[in-house]
Amino acid sequence: MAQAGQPDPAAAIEMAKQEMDYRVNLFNAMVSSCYEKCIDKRYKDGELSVGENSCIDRCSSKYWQVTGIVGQMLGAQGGMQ
Amino acid sequence: MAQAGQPDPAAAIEMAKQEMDYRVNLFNAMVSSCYEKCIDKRYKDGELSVGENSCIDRCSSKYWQVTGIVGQMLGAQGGMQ
Amino acid sequence: MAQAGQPDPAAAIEMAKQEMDYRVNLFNAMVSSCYEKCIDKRYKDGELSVGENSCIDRCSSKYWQVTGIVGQMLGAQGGMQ
Amino acid sequence: IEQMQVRDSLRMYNSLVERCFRDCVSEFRSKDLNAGEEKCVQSCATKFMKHSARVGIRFGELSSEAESQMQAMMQQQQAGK
Amino acid sequence: IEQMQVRDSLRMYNSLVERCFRDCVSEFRSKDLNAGEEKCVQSCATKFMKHSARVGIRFGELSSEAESQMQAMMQQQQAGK
Amino acid sequence: IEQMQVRDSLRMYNSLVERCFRDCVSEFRSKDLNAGEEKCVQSCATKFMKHSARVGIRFGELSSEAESQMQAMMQQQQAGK
Repeated sequence: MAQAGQPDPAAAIEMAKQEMDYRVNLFNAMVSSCYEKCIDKRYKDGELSVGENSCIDRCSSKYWQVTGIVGQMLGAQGGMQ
Repeated sequence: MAQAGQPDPAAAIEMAKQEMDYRVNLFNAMVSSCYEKCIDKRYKDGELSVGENSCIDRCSSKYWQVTGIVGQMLGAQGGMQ
Repeated sequence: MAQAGQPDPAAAIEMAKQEMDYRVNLFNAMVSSCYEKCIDKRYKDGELSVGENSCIDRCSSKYWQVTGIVGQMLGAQGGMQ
Repeated sequence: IEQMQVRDSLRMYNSLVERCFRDCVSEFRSKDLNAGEEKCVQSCATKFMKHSARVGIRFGELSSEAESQMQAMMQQQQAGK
Repeated sequence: IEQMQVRDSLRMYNSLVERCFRDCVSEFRSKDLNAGEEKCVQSCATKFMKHSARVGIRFGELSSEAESQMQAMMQQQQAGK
Repeated sequence: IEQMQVRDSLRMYNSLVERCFRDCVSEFRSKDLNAGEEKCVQSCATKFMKHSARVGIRFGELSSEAESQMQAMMQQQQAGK
């Protein structure tokens, strides 16, 4: 008896799973992209420098903005085939 | 009561899924491989040039041939361990 | 009626799957990491040279040791968030 | 099957974001994308979608070619019996 | 959902090992890690975890910002009705 | 479990194709592989399979070594109780 606005539980769980899957992938991609851009690979010690820390903050913000731009473009043309 | 030539439905669905999964992966690999080989990364605009377009066609064709060669080699030695 | 030391079968199967998934991923990562480090990409023929073979053996061993070091570090701080 | 398609288009979206971020953003003196980066991301995304679409067409052609070859071969085998 | 988290943390562990191996180990004259490689792997793993944690904080902030913007927009739409 | 093995061998097949294509094909003036490219792909695939097999043997040895160490440790713990 699913009605508009009241989806059945199985579909809701499936959607929640996909939402979470998407978010995990986005986070992982952000981690590895910003690692490439910001981290000094000489590994003298295990500390993040001041410069690396501020790079990480800005990189996360810019990465997020890129997902927004691309999301809008795909939304505008009705999803990606 | 599964007989040769008449596999049971669950197994058939599973096979269809794997077939589709395989094709999606192949397609994605083709997309990213040919992107690396053919696309100018300076992104002055969003158009594909004539050269890029013909490169994409040839690249797709060559990629397909490589899957054929590798598939034959693996088939000949009875699958890959 | 699951008791400590006697987990229920479904959970046990799930754990076995994850264990296997983990081992497959580890193996695949080892294969591709050592391929990058050891294999001459000019592909004059299909044989592995003596140098490549001994590099593969040492690379596998070192890769395994790295998983050990990282595993210990993550275990020490109670898993990775 | 439908779930697989959602999952695959999300995966493609993620890889598009990753790629265009990597190719277009490389300066982290501010937390917002500058005009050049924004334009680059848009061109990159457009180009990537056009590229994917073209590979998709070629992929379809190559698949159906392969299928007719397969059928021709099977008919020959039948005839040869 | 819990299974997904286990799977994801295993995936992250694997990618950490792969990355630190690639960046720290490049000599295969012996089958054991030398002292420098071992220290490099430790610094790399520590740095990667600190990096991930920081991206995680930013990711949380950006997500909740986006959510409040979304809600504000929806309230405006309601009010405009 | 069996399904996982099929999936994993398909994944390996895909990664083999991707790698050998990337390393062997870099000219797109025609839509067919030339003789040199074809030979290169064959050598690459053969080499990759031999490489995987060797890593597989080492992986097995390292796993069973680790297991016996684990068992020895557990027996010591038992004895020490």
